[in-house]
Amino acid sequence: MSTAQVAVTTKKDWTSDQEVRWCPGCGDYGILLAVQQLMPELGVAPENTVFVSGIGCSSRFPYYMNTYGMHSIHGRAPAIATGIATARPDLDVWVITGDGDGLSIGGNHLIHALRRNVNINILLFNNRIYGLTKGQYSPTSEVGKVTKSTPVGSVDAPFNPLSVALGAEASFVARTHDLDRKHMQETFRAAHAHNGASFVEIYQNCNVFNDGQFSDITKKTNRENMMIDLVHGEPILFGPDRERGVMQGTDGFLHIVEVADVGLDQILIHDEKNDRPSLAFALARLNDDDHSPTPFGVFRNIQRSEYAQAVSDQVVAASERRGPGDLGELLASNGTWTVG
Amino acid sequence: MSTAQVAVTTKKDWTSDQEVRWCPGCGDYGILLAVQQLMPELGVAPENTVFVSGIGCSSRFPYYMNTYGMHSIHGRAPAIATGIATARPDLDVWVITGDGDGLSIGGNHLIHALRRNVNINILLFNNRIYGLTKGQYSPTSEVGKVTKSTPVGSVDAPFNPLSVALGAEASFVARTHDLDRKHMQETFRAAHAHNGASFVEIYQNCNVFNDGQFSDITKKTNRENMMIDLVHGEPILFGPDRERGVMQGTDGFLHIVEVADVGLDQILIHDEKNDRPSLAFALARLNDDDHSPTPFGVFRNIQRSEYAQAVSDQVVAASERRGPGDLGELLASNGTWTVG
Amino acid sequence: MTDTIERSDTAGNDRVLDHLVVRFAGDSGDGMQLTGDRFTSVSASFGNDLSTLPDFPAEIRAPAGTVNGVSAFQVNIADHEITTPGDEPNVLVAMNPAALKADLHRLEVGGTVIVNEDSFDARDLSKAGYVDSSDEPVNPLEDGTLNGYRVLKVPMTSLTKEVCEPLGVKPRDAERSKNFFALGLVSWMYTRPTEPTEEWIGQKFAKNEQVAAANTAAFRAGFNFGETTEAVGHRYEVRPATLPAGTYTSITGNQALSWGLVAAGQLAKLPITLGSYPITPASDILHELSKHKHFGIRTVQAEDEIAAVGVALGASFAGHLGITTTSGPGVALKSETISLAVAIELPLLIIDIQRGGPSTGLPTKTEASDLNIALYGRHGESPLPVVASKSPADCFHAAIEAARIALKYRTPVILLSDGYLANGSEPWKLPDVDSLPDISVPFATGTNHVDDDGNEEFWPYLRDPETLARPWAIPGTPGLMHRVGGLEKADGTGNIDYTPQNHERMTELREAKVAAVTADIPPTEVEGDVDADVLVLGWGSTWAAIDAAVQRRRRVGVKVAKAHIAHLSPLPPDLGDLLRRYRKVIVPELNRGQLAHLLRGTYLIDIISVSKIQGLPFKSREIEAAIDAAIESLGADSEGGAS
Amino acid sequence: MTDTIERSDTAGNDRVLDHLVVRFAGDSGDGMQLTGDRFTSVSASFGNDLSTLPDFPAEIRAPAGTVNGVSAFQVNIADHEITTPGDEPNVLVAMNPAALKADLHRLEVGGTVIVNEDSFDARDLSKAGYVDSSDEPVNPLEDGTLNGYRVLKVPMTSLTKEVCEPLGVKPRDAERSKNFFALGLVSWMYTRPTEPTEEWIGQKFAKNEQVAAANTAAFRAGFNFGETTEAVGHRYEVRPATLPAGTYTSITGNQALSWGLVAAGQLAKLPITLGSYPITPASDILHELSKHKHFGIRTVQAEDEIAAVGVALGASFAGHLGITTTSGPGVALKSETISLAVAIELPLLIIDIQRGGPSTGLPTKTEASDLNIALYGRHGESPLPVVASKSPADCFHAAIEAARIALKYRTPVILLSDGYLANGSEPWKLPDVDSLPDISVPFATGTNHVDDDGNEEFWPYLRDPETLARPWAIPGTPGLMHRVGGLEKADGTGNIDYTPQNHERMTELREAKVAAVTADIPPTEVEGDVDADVLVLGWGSTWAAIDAAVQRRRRVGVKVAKAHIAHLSPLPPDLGDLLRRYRKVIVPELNRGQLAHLLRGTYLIDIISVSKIQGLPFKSREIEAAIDAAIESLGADSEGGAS
Ligand SMILES: Cc1ncc(C[n+]2csc(CCOP(=O)(O)OP(=O)(O)O)c2C)c(N)n1
Ligand SMILES: Cc1ncc(C[n+]2csc(CCOP(=O)(O)OP(=O)(O)O)c2C)c(N)n1
Ligand code: SF4
Ligand code: SF4
Ligand SMILES: [Mg+2]
Ligand SMILES: [Mg+2]
Repeated sequence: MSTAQVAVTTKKDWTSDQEVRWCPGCGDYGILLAVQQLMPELGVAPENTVFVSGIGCSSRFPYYMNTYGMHSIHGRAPAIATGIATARPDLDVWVITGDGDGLSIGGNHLIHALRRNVNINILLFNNRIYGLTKGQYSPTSEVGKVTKSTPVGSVDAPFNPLSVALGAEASFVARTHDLDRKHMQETFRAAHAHNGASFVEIYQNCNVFNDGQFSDITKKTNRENMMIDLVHGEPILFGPDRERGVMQGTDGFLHIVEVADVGLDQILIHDEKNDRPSLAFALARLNDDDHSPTPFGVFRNIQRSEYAQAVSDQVVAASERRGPGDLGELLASNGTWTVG
Repeated sequence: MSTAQVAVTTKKDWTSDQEVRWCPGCGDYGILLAVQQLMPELGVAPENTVFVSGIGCSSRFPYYMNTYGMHSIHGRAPAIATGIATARPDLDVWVITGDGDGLSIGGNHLIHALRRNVNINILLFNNRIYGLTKGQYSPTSEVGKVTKSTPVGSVDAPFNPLSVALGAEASFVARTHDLDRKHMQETFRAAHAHNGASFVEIYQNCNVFNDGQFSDITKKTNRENMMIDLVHGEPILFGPDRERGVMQGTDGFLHIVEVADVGLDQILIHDEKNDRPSLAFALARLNDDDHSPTPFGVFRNIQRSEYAQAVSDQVVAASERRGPGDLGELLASNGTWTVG
Repeated sequence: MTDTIERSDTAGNDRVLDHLVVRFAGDSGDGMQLTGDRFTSVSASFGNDLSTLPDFPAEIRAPAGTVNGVSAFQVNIADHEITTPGDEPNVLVAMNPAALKADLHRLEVGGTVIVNEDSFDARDLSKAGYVDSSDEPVNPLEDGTLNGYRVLKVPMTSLTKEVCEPLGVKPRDAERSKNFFALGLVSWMYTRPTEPTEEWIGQKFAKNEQVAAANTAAFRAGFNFGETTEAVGHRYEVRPATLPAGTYTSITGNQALSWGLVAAGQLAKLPITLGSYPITPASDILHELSKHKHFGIRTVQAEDEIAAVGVALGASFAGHLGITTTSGPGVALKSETISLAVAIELPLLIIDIQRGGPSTGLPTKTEASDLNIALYGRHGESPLPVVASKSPADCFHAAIEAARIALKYRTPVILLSDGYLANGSEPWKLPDVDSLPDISVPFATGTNHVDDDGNEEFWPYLRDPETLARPWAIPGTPGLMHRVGGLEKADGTGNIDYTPQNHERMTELREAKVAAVTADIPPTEVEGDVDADVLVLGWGSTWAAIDAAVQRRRRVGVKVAKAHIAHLSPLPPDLGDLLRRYRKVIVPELNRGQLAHLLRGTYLIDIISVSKIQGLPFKSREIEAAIDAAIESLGADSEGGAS
Repeated sequence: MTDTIERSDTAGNDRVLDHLVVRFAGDSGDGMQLTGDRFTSVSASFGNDLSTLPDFPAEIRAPAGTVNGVSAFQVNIADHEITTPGDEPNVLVAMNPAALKADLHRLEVGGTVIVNEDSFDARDLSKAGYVDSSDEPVNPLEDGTLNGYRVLKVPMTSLTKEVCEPLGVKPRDAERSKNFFALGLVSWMYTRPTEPTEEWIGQKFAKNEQVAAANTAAFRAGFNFGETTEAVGHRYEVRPATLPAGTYTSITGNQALSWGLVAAGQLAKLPITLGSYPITPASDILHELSKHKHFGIRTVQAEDEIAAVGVALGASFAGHLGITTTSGPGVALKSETISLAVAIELPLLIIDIQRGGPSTGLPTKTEASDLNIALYGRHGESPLPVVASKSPADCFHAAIEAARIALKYRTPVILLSDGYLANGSEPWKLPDVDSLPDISVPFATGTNHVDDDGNEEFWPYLRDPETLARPWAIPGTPGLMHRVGGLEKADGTGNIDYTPQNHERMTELREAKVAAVTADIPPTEVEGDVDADVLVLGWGSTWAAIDAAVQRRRRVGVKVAKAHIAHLSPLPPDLGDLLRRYRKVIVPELNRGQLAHLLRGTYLIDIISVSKIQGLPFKSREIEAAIDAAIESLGADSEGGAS
């Protein structure tokens, strides 16, 4: 099962024979296409790849990938994936989840998988709604959202998925959206390259129950003014002429400024590699709402001890120290006596 | 049940007749005393107060308070407390939890209670160990911890409880420790005064399974150099002569500096009221480990819509708009026809 | 129409049917649920008795035009009281080839097929899988597939477009009104009044006049098509049923259950807090209750099922009627918290709208396989009452009964409904609101014990001698502060107590408290022949099929009796004696014999389990067959000389 | 000593006992578990058969000196094979008044009480609750409380301090060695060899010479106190038992279970991944397995029980032997995931070390009340095999058997043990490692189906015709990529399939697969009188008490037989016939009759349930009484003429 010599594959090799069953126009199609196109480029083999999901529209994803897969139960994919990755560090393990699956019922498994830094790639399809159960609000829905379960509007503040991830010690955190295949692929590629748990939030349109939730930001005509592209080592600039940027204030907060006003050297250089998550966190909080400029790309990407490897290392070390397990020896280890 | 006219109470009124059963020397005693002493000062009545806990040594706490109480099941106290507070916004609801109860099995309920901003006061006794089950590592134990379940050391990075809370939209976040009754009481008082979910991490010593975990910081002789007291509106200074402080660097990160080197005006002024959680987050990440200066006090304390009140408001608004519910009217609301 | 009785109308023109089963089938996007709903409403207000069965596709939308994407709505309307949506439709309306493919096999022999001819083009035929071995489309309207049926081919799409054109509706939009064309045609064929539907269209689409106009036009076009086209032939009529006098409404099980909960709050004089996490087919109860805040109802959409039941339990502790609604997977998750509720002895309602299992199973299909988890699905000895509803309208009363037990005995109660009841509808004779029972219980207000030194104390576990309920002392009550928890408690004081005898006593008390509920269970009603040898015993939604089956068998002279139980735990006190009166007892269940096993273990009676586990309700025919088999075996037994 | 047979020694000096039950009781801090353990080990290596019962206080430490803080260890040593730790101790060692208060009532009439006299001061007496009505301390050593017992008052604390003084040990530290004094004294009284203990002290405290010296000195002092003090009187001896020849070790249930899991991995030639969340009394298995990484064992302490079973299931999917260990509350939480495992048909071991319920219940006390949740605690029809262990050592074999079934049939299996087995110990004749069964199963390596066009395919749900197991194709295997999930799957291909007939078929197949396990269940062994009218049928840890009870009754001429089942689902195929051979069948259970109900429902036999739910194992005496009652009722039955 070495991945050293992987046969060249095409999108077709990664596409299962199952009919894709999302609503026409659903953002999930674009994400699926991005992934199926990307996989051949990653130099991995379908048989060494596992897609695990929970329940939700998004969670149907594994059926459409010609890999090993599990469409598990609601919210539990990160735990199951932890089992797969810990047992088999040789596998390439992906988790597909939704805002309800991953952040509502599955919130605890998600944060613990991130804390442990298990080598899995988590793609969270955030459509800010429960699609599969036909339109209830989710933990990422904005306050006041009118849905089937909140006929006069929701009253609880949403999670910012990136904040949750960063608060939970995530070592790789990124955001992309379903309308930009190239950006998705770059982001997924980086997530895959990262050794440890990678968390990618994907803004995904549910055209049936929450149409246009992100269009103020992701619609082609809005992107230049509303999307802030994060590039490691580069100043954080945006706008049609890159005339605006992000600056660190001495008050402890980030500010969006006109470059002309402050000078380019005052613009913050994006550093995804810093050990401390606080700047990534500040960037994740930069947009107050869906109508203000929003950073995309990789927020944080640091190396720290990966769980499955560390667990394996302990197993290997024990075997080296004590030799392979000997059952007879084990049974005698409490001390024995002989009769007859 | 109006709390307008509350009879004066003493510590005795808040102390139940149950024998306290922690190990001699356990830090829990000090916390219990602090709470029992503080309650009379809060102007609330024992009968309007509810303590809810999960399972753990710490979770025995409600038995010792002469209030309404529930020693529920492992990890679920925030959910149960949400039910109590939502049903009865007139009550004063406290949640007692441990690092295992609140951050391991109960992590999801904790973050959602914080996100919803339910009016409950959560006290998390962090002893970085599972006490009740006799010494397994917890999600706040440091990497490499040797415990019953990790004989060659744990491999997964711990949560920083304040990071988790801030990542989950907590509106009130604070830290205190079991050796300073006055500091605990000040902190609890502020938590109680806060309208919404308050989260307080208490460094608590488990002298049986994890003795001295915090003594590098909280031992009397270490405090001056190792504890950074956060005071709203004041520069963040510490040290025997308040000669050191915290400064915001233009690189986006906080730095500990000698005041003499940078000047007092460069020292960050603590602002617990800022809408954005990013600075509180940065402060929560200031200490890299247990051997570096650690901020205590209130990190964040902002007002935002409280869940139980908002739910009640919708109920009141509906009653005002539609009058009190009329069952006959409801049953006829699909349209009816008459036979015979 | 094998089973339908066709009588000659007095006027000699239209034919009169005693009942009619129509199945509307089309693509998910074709609006079949709406069409079926409308047909039902009109028939209801016309005075027919009726029963419906919506049949959704799987949760996620399948590609348009495929068999997986077919959505259907079946309705049985009758001039007499009926209980089932009918075993086999008499009429199938198929809006596209996929619908025909999916549902033709259900139609009775010789039944009527009404197809939207426009949709039978090569593309749609292929999508539906009507292809030959070389993948070429084959048209079932032409290849003899429909031999033996009465077939009506109507170009519904084009006729609808045509009639909409003058209204300035774009053809693509006009197409969407074709379901109203179908409804109009069927309304003509079966003599349904048209005004209620036209009125309804006016109201429903008030915000969009053009759509209203298009739908009305399509509806009228369909109706007129029947009126004017030779092809359609006779009209049939289904006369109003002679239902008991009263005011009726048409209601689904989930709506009735929701209203029952609202009523329970009112009758208990308690505010309600619902903690719920969405799950098919229970979500609608959350949706419905969140609309009725003016009844003092708080709904919390929790982060998961465990939190949902935690919220409900917390609310109960605080003095509300705490409720949680879910389906099987949610019940599994709630187990640990329900066990806490058993230990702390507080009222709590857990509502399980059952669906096909195991695991995610068949989320949109019905099943009644959660009886075991309801009875036994908790660690330790953790008994609680279980109640089940038997028909859509009965969900209203079952909800009140479950709440009554929970409140009176301070116990969690599980109420079982299922996907079939949840989405099915029937006419419901509205109860007189004032006649509904008072189910309120007092909160504790003072101490209840005097200690050895003469001090007044409050003992939270001092029980009512009759119900064995402990006092419900809610926060805010001075002097009654107390702590509850999941550890074993001393009888009386409620303090932690692990002593052997106390644990045994508390275990027995918890058991006895659930058993005490029998005191309120009315005698089990038996219908049918007094001298029957065979009894059909049912629970839950099998009621309708059993009722129809027993009626039908009796109509042809077979001696058989039936009984239906609403209380599964504790069982009715008279049940053992009742069962022993029959030589054979049949228990039909939408599971693998869960109640049958319980009855066998409880009464040592050789119950005959009749199991169906296909995601569908029983057909009364299937139960009739079981009755016949039992009677036959009786003969065999007698021949053999044994009894 | 009512039950103990006292024989004269050949030397005429020491007396010989056939067995002896000693209970060491003291404060949690007094080291009673260690003392009991040592006494056990020495007796084991001396060749006695034995059985132990540690009896911890509740999870949290109670104040020192109080009854709640008492920790005890009971051990039964014998010169013949025994199975229980003894109903009533012959000797009680009480290190403080609280221990006397807590345990005196257990002692047999006329038994021996050895007390640490020094501790009977006013303070300790008050703490233990030995006070009069005006709260003044009253000394039970003086007020006649101990009349009728043989009492040995020994100032253990002061004697220990004295002997430690010359070693330079501070008095406070010296006091800690007093348990070794007690051990020395008891060792003398019952003629235990001293060298093993002295050796063990040397090793155990190798790092702290002073402590080692103090403990040794205290131990010798106690021994010599017996030797030299008139007061102590006779020595007694319990001769080695004539156990079958072999190599023995002393083992607790949790350790045996852990080793059984290690062995299962080896025998299956699979690495193990354990996903677990700590919970009493199961945590020790997590602790033990995490020590044996060199066997290729990965242990993941998960964030909760749901994650723990998820980790195990993920590992199984990936080709490991996935295991999760827990107790009742954890089983409740895992229900939904176990149901997924039933649906995706992968091997998975769920180990439930039962404790008192409901809810948090009695975490440190034993009970066997999770049988129902194991059998029925999942939504939908979700059958799986359930296995139970019967003695501490048997946990080893039960673990292997559970793993064997899980692997062979690709199914989750629940293994039930309990708190009594978990912490109890017995001598275990080590099995020959080479004789242990090969339980390995092959992974799928190639396609298994050819489609209509002749293409090779892999069908993940194509079953082995005999076991009905589906192929286990693990990631990394080229060409066998497939998806599994919780939705209903088509028989064969495993694609999502909601069609009615398929669901019914799959439900039946899952049921049949579990039933197929019967093929491997050996005939149920019956011991006792061939012509008995009464059978005692047991499962789980009741084995020891039943064994002792049946032996004792038979010794006095009562005709009775016994059988014990390890397989609860499916039940042994011969069980129905076997039960029908007896006029009365008694089923003793540490619950309210869960197996009894299952047997009644399955076989329609009027099982007599004998229930005990006190957090304690059965005393054989209690089962003897049930046997006698059953035999008596037989007489009554015959008199009445009925049978
Ligand atoms: C235990 C359990 N609870 C609830 C459900 C019902 N359910 C299925 S998916 C879902 C939410 C889906 O939302 P999300 O994860 O955002 O996915 P989306 O459909 O929006 O892609 C819910 C509540 C379930 N299947 N299982
Ligand atoms: C469902 C469930 N799982 C596990 C346990 C066992 N358990 C009780 S407390 C506890 C952890 C306690 O740790 P923490 O919350 O840190 O409390 P502490 O004892 O340290 O105060 C565990 C694992 C339980 N009671 N219930
Ligand atoms: S409901 Fe929304 S998320 Fe689900 S498939 Fe349809 S468009 Fe996509
Ligand atoms: S185990 Fe630790 S946390 Fe628990 S009571 Fe003892 S000292 Fe306190
Ligand atoms: Mg979503
Ligand atoms: Mg802890």
